[in-house]
Amino acid sequence: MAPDLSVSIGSLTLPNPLIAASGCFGYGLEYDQVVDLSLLGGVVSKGLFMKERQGHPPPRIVETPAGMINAIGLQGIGVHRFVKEKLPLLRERGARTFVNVCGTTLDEYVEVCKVLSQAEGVAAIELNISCPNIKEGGIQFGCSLNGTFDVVSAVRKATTLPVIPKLTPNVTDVASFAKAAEDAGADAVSLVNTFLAMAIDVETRRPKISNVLGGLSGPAIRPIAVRMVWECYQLVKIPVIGMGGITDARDALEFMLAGATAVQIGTQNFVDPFIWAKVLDGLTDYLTRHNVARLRDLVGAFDPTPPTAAHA
Amino acid sequence: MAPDLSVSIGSLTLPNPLIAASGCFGYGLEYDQVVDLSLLGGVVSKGLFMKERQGHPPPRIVETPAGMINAIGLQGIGVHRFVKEKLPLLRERGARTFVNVCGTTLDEYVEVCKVLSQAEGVAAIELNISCPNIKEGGIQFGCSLNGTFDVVSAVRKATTLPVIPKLTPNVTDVASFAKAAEDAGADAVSLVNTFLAMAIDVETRRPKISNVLGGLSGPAIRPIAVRMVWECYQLVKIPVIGMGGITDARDALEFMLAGATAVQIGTQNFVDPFIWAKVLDGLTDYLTRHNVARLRDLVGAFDPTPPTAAHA
Amino acid sequence: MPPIEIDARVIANARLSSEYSVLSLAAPEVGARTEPGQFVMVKPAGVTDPLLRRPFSIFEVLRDAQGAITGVSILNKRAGRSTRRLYELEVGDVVSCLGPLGQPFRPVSSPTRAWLVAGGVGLAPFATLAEALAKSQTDTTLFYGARTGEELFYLDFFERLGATLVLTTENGARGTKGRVTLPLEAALQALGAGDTAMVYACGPEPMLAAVAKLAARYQQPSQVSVERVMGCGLGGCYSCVVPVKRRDDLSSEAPGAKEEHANLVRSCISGPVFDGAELVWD
Amino acid sequence: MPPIEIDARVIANARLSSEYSVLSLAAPEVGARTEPGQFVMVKPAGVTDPLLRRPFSIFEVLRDAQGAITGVSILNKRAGRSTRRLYELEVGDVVSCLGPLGQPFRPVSSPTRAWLVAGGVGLAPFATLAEALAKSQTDTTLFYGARTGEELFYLDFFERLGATLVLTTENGARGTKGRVTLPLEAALQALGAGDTAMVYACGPEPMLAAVAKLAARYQQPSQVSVERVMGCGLGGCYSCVVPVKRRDDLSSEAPGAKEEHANLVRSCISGPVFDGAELVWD
Ligand SMILES: Cc1cc2nc3c(=O)[nH]c(=O)nc-3n(C[C@H](O)[C@H](O)[C@H](O)COP(=O)(O)OP(=O)(O)OC[C@H]3O[C@@H](n4cnc5c(N)ncnc54)[C@H](O)[C@@H]3O)c2cc1C
Ligand SMILES: Cc1cc2nc3c(=O)[nH]c(=O)nc-3n(C[C@H](O)[C@H](O)[C@H](O)COP(=O)(O)OP(=O)(O)OC[C@H]3O[C@@H](n4cnc5c(N)ncnc54)[C@H](O)[C@@H]3O)c2cc1C
Ligand SMILES: Cc1cc2nc3c(=O)[nH]c(=O)nc-3n(C[C@H](O)[C@H](O)[C@H](O)COP(=O)(O)O)c2cc1C
Ligand SMILES: Cc1cc2nc3c(=O)[nH]c(=O)nc-3n(C[C@H](O)[C@H](O)[C@H](O)COP(=O)(O)O)c2cc1C
Ligand code: FES
Ligand code: FES
Repeated sequence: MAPDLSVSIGSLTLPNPLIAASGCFGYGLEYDQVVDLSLLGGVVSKGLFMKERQGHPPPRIVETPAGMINAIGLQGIGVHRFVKEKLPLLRERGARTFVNVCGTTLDEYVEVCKVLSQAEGVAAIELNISCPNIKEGGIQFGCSLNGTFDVVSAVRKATTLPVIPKLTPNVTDVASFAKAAEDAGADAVSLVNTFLAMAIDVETRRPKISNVLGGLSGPAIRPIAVRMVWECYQLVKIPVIGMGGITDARDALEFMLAGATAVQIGTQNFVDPFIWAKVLDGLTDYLTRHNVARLRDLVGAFDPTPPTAAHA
Repeated sequence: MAPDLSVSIGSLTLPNPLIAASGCFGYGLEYDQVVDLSLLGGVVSKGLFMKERQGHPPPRIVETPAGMINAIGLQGIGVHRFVKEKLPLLRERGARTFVNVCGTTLDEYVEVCKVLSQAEGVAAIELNISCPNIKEGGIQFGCSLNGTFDVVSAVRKATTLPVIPKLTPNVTDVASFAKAAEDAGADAVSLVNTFLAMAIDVETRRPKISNVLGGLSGPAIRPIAVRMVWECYQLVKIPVIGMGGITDARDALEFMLAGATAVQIGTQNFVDPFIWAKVLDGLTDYLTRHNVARLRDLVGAFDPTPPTAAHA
Repeated sequence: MPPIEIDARVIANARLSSEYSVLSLAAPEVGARTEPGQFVMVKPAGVTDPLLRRPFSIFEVLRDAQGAITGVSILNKRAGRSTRRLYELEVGDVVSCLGPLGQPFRPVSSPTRAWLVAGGVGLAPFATLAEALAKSQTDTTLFYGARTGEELFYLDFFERLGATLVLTTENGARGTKGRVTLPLEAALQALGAGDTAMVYACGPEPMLAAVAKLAARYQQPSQVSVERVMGCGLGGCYSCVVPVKRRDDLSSEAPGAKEEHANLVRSCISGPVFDGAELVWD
Repeated sequence: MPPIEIDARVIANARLSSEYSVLSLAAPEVGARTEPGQFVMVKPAGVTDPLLRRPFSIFEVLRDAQGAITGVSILNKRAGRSTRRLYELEVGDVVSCLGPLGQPFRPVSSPTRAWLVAGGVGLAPFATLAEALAKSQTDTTLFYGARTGEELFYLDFFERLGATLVLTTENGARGTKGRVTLPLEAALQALGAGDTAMVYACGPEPMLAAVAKLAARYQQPSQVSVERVMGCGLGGCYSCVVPVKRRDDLSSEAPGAKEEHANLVRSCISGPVFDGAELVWD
């Protein structure tokens, strides 16, 4: 019998734990031609404010060792156009749509969530309180325990949709933020968003991207992200959605063993848009080899017993 | 005329800004056969406590994308044996020796520094308040502004040697720690130490290193480290020593443009122990091409004007 | 048609100079779908550094002696790490190739003339376009500028297709000395009343801006192929945006948008070919 | 003598099986300095992933027809990413090679016999050792265990040197069925009173532990070559430590050290070859 890949996040059941990360999959429809969206566990939209946004001027990305820095600046079509133009098509394709919600003020977060609550076809809200690329709002909430608590509480009251705050890794103790989110009524947390980073062109002495600062993603950050997921998993009871540099089934499993109920794939989707089927196959293969019937049984199954010193 | 590579850190003048990072160069003497130690700007010793330490059981390192995680656990010979057995030999070889000082208590930091103050041939003290690999002391100071202020103040009173606290990147706002160090009388700050990280062997579900958690270093972290150096440079007046993933002259210059007066090379020394001459050549070549007479004039010379969008 | 992803073997890597090579890839499925002006996202297979693919115009659609499509080539110019690696590839190495991608050139036909303006490696998308134009027997001129005479490549190829060649070099070693916009402006001036030339351009952005403005000044249409840093090539990352006047990505009623800079659209899916009059040049 | 760092061309990469290959490197300077049991730190040149070098015993010192040293080879077994890459290298590829490193075996001479105990890829350091022993006409036996008969390599080589071969396989396809420690114990039992055999061992750590304990039980000396994860190979990183009884790295008067586990010394510079009686086996 094929192993069961399904996972549950609160009331939500996903056929598998693989979710396309926000900002790395457009609005999902861009990938219509290369992936069957219904086969993914879920799709997270680009970050959305109430209004449209132009984002930062290009260049917006630069490659770094085993990673990339981006400062897109949340260019987006705003929640109203999203609901009107994108959501119906996503629903048609059977996508489980997570909407990444941004705000410059607490009220804006609440307003965007209210609009989404009235729409049809939203699986969950991912609260982006962690984007390093905008000055106002966002990460201000994500870097303060009170801010996190307040915005999650406010949104919690405004919607019955599952609320999943997305945490920033740019803090001393990420687990305390997961706890604040849990205390405020979050259904799950997702992490990590990108690490604040920069790169300088030494020939011109200028920044490599226009915004100077941007967010680091990709395999480079994976070991830090795995550690953070494990810290959160140990402290909170709500599900943790893990991400940061996942490139294959082994990486996805590493996050799940560390405590992630589901995982998101961002940067690797740029490298290989056909990654989804490969990772799904890899998960099934692993479960079969290890004789595990249900993937969810591996969540947090990390065994901290030290390995033997000898590698042979 | 050959460009001038010398830099000054407080009262200390180094012939060039390249310093071997703590824990990545043994006690320096291990590299005697492959590098002329007097040609380096400086050499930082392994972290030293009062007493000898065994460190963590192996395996102690694991490679990750463009980086490595280590949890050596500060195995070391203790300050007394260092002063007796290593320092005289380092002096003989003309090395400018920075001693990386650890402590499990504030008193231990002070005691170790007192021992070093009486010794001959110590160029400066690098206060390790940032090692992620030990439970007691260390990072407890480095993750609290008061802790940082207190330990630096205490050491400041105990020695006339230059005191250089080494900051951890595992905090929300690293620049505030540089400021606390400056306020407490530090002569410079160095950063970054490693990022707390972990890796799981999905086949065994066990950690890849015995200590479970370790510190991530190498090119993977460079974009974050550069950002942190720039943040500190903007906030404090004392010199900043930058490190994190430097592999060549271009990387070293990136840190210097971001505000580093000197730079340390750690992980890359494992990859290529002959790196030092190559980076020195690269610096000279750059200065010649750019017609810059003194390397120190480039410190902080980063120009944040956005680049043009078109890359052609 | 959806793009194909294929691990393509290197059939040949002809070094034209110390900077340029023509890298031929065994990717018949990609070749079969290619329209002039489209691009591929490539990286050496199995390599994690560089991490991201890089965009390259499809230079030639390769065929065997029987005319069956065997693959595509790219005209690769060393600019940084990826392009250096591609330059160094040997026959038998494998390249991961995703494509064809993007909006192609819209070919014109007689009586409209086709003027292809290429700056340096900007020659790349014009080989397939010139072939298409030759097929429809459209009067075609290639204005081609390079730094030196040695960097003018594939002249025979375009001559065989019947294109008129107008060459410029910065050092004057071959053709007119100076920029390619010089002979272009002369030709625009000389264009008979009622005659139309579609000005196609690919090259450095300042050149594209100059060409688009010239075409506009002389009331001729233009299509330019822009080059932005691309993360994905599929519309997923929003890294490749260019400012356009028309709002085809954001609705024009968008509140507040007017105060902001021009409308930024993704050049990987709305381009890389744009109407020259549509782009905002700063 | 200080180690050499050299970008060495691949002269040959002979695949012995789907897991094992002998990778021959043009590194005469390294070969010239090699003593049996030393190792090199290698990685494919110009590659940043994998980042760190990996340690390999020097298998053969290569010579041309005139006997001049041309390089070294390593016996590479696929274990993970680096070893897979090394397995896939082709002639002409370049490998960055640092060495020779570490403490070599101390060869014995008659009347002491040399017993070489190899488990799997643990054969690697014994080719050069057997050559040295043959030169001094020391009575040499190779106890060599592998999983299957097909994984017993280079038997001719050792036979030509005059070594006696005692083979074991786990599946019994060739030689004795079972572990290599079985015939070793038999030989130790049969050893005449007053006769001495130096037991050299290289292989998986449980095998090393068993061999060292057996040698000790029969009052014979042993030298074992251990394999720890190594970051630098030069004593810089302290990743490669092994527990030893003797305190050659920490002074024995160290306060407090006694309460801790055994003394951890760096196997890259104090080893990889250790006196079997000196190591702490848990
Ligand atoms: C649609 C399109 C078609 C192109 N066609 C060709 C072609 O036919 N032949 C050719 O030689 N080049 C072409 N380019 C440019 C080519 O993509 C870049 O030269 C290449 O990406 C540089 O990669 P690198 O790693 O060598 O350089 P890097 O070291 O990454 O950077 C060197 C320069 O290249 C630019 N660059 C880096 N990454 C990208 C990227 N992902 N996309 C675009 N530019 C980038 C940088 O801004 C920088 O100025 C095209 C670009 C686009 C967008
Ligand atoms: C002194 C010494 C001599 C050796 N001689 C040989 C030899 O002749 N032939 C041979 O095939 N192998 C030899 N090895 C083992 C070889 O170094 C490892 O198989 C190799 O490092 C694995 O690298 P990888 O990237 O393929 O595997 P990884 O994917 O990195 O890991 C696979 C396994 O290899 C181990 N390993 C990883 N990195 C190292 C490292 N730096 N040092 C040691 N082990 C590591 C890991 O613990 C793991 O169990 C030797 C090791 C040492 C210490
Ligand atoms: C180009 C780009 C754009 C992103 N945009 C968003 C966004 O709009 N909202 C958000 O929450 N995260 C955004 N992220 C962060 C990713 O969703 C993800 O958290 C991060 O990239 C780590 O995962 P990865 O290493 O798999 O990419 C973006 C990342 C990238 C690379
Ligand atoms: C194996 C290893 C051991 C280290 N030991 C110490 C130490 O004892 N004290 C310390 O302050 N930093 C230690 N570090 C951190 C480095 O000095 C340096 O801050 C870090 O590795 C980032 O630089 P890099 O990327 O160039 O390696 C160690 C790093 C490594 C990789
Ligand atoms: S390259 Fe990613 S959106 Fe255009
Ligand atoms: S491998 Fe670095 S100390 Fe031994």
